[in-house]
Amino acid sequence: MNFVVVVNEGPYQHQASYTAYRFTRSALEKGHKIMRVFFYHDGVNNGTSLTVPPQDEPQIVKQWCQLAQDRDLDLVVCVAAAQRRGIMDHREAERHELSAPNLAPGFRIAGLGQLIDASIDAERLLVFGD
Amino acid sequence: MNFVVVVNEGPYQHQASYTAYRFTRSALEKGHKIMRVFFYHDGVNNGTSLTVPPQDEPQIVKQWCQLAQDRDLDLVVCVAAAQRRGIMDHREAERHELSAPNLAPGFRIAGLGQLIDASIDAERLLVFGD
Amino acid sequence: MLHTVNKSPFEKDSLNTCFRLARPGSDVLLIEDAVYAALAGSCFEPAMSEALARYSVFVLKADLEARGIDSGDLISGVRAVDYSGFVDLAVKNDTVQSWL
Amino acid sequence: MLHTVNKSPFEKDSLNTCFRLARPGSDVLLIEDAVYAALAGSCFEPAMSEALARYSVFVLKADLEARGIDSGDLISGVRAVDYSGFVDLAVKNDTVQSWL
Amino acid sequence: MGDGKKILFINRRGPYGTIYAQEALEVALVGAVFDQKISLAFIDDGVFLLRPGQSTVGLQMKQFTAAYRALGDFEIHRVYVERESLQVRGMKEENLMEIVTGPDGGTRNLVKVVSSVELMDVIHSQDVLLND
Amino acid sequence: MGDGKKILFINRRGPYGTIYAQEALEVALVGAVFDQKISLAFIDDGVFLLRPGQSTVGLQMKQFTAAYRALGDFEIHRVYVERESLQVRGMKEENLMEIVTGPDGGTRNLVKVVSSVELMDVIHSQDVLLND
Repeated sequence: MNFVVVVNEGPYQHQASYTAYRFTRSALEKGHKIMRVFFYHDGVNNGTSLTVPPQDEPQIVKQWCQLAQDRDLDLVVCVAAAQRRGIMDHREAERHELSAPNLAPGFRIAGLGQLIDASIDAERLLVFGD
Repeated sequence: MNFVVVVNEGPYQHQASYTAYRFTRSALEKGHKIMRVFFYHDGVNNGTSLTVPPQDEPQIVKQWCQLAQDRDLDLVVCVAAAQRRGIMDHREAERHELSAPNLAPGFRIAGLGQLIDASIDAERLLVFGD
Repeated sequence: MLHTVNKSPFEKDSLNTCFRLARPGSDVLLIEDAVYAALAGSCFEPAMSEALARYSVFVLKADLEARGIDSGDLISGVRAVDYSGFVDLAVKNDTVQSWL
Repeated sequence: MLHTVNKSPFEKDSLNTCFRLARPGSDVLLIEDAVYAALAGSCFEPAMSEALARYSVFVLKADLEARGIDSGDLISGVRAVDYSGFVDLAVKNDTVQSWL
Repeated sequence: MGDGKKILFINRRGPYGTIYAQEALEVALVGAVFDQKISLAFIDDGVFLLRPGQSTVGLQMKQFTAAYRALGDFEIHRVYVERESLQVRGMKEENLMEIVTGPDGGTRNLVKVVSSVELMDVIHSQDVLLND
Repeated sequence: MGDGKKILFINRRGPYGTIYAQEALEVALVGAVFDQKISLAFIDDGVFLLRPGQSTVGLQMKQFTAAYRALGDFEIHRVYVERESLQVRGMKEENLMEIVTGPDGGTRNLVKVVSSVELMDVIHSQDVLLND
């Protein structure tokens, strides 16, 4: 079966990103397809490359990156939500003449159409938030 | 009178940072002193230099920066909370060998002692959060 | 003592907890989504009326206006203040408790 | 249809709304802080018992264990599932509604 | 109206206290151009979004709820408001913001107040449910 | 115990669903070395923080609540738990995690279950209230 997963909260403050990650990993392990993970609202903060959490805590950003790499997952950070909150890829950082991008590897920035597209094409959509 | 203001949520997702900003500005206009604004939990995300919000929306990060400059405000971002969430100054970015810092001008990163210190010295402490 | 509450009483329990733990005679200031608690005619009005017998209840004006609540919609006895009035309440009271 | 809820019923109204709007026969999965709703002996037990007559109610096992709730603490009729069971519930039902 | 999927955007929080409703509206407006059967539902504090007379001059925030009216210009199927949520909050049905559609005369208000039971049927007849 | 300010850390949310309690504990532990009169209060879902038997192996998150016991090694004044919050949640007083202090024999449990009215007095006798 083909899922799309939506994550509405950032790392650490809420459990949403952890639960979404565990669901996603479990679905993949069971042979399902995750066509996209869409990060919206504060969820875009999961895409930062600058986290350095304590070693005895979940490395949730790295876990998403690793899963993206291992499973060719499509991790999409919403551009409008990201601009409000300060998540930038190279192209955006250049366009706004900002110092340096902070988008973690494995994530890409794209528009809301990617969420609608996925919700049309996928068989199931799940939202994780606060 | 001497206040310390604590902000526990990031920009945009919650009203907390706006309300804290309006309270702070109003207190200063009335001749009171704000000895420190302490950004904790997701509040550390107020210290990002990478926000590009739509022009018809509050520019809350810039507003804090401007107020810091105009009034010599001490804006402190908690280091432990910031490391979890990906807010870095030059020193931290170098130490962790990360690409580039994203701390906005006018903010500084420091430890939780700065919150305790302020709550001991200030006459009033107000918390703004979710 | 000043108690601030920022959550809608229809969504979260914060205001009920405030009313359980704030000493009679306290000032209670409703900000952000908590201003909905001051709306006349809601199922929360009885709790608010009871609270008004024990506390001075204030609401932040900018939050009321943004949410389309004018003075005629308020439970009587609730007083609107601006940000300057918020600061005055924080100065007047020795401590401030934020029920989030 | 699968309804997921992630909020404590003592803090937020999400689970009450779920029980008001989920059609009888639905699957309801409690995750994160919503697992507290399955705790026997709380003031929420009557509402949960009533819900159990209309819905199949599941709780996420990892969330229970983290919060110190073992199977003996659960209202009877509530079933624990792991993340794999969560995926199965999402597969089994045509749509998923997350009450946040 | 396309034969696409039935997508329901559920709003359960009021305006300004959080950004959820504002960003959810942005999704709905994007969704409206995808030729799907889009509806919105306002439940719980979400009914406050359609309260008229909002002025954010004092708050210095964007009065985004005016943009709900723009939904009338798109191929939106319906805007449902739960009656029980209104009643609990002392809100009158006749005082809700109108969202008018139909450019060539014969305008029609998209907003429809429904009971919990009716809304239950709406929710259970969708292909996709989006909420925040 | 210093003659410093009376600071009360109020916890009103359970563990793991959000990080607030974990980061609030970090503040309390830092505050404890500042020679002030520090107390903690557990109210509403905050009482779940002191529920024993928590195991986060399955959740793969840090079981931070074990660190509440460390409060016994610091000069913490009191840990208050509201009885009404326990009752509503079906939690028994005798089942709460203990926070023991007093290194040289004669240990004492810092945790004290109090009524709402008693807690009201505690709250209103503080110099600083910290909460999240």
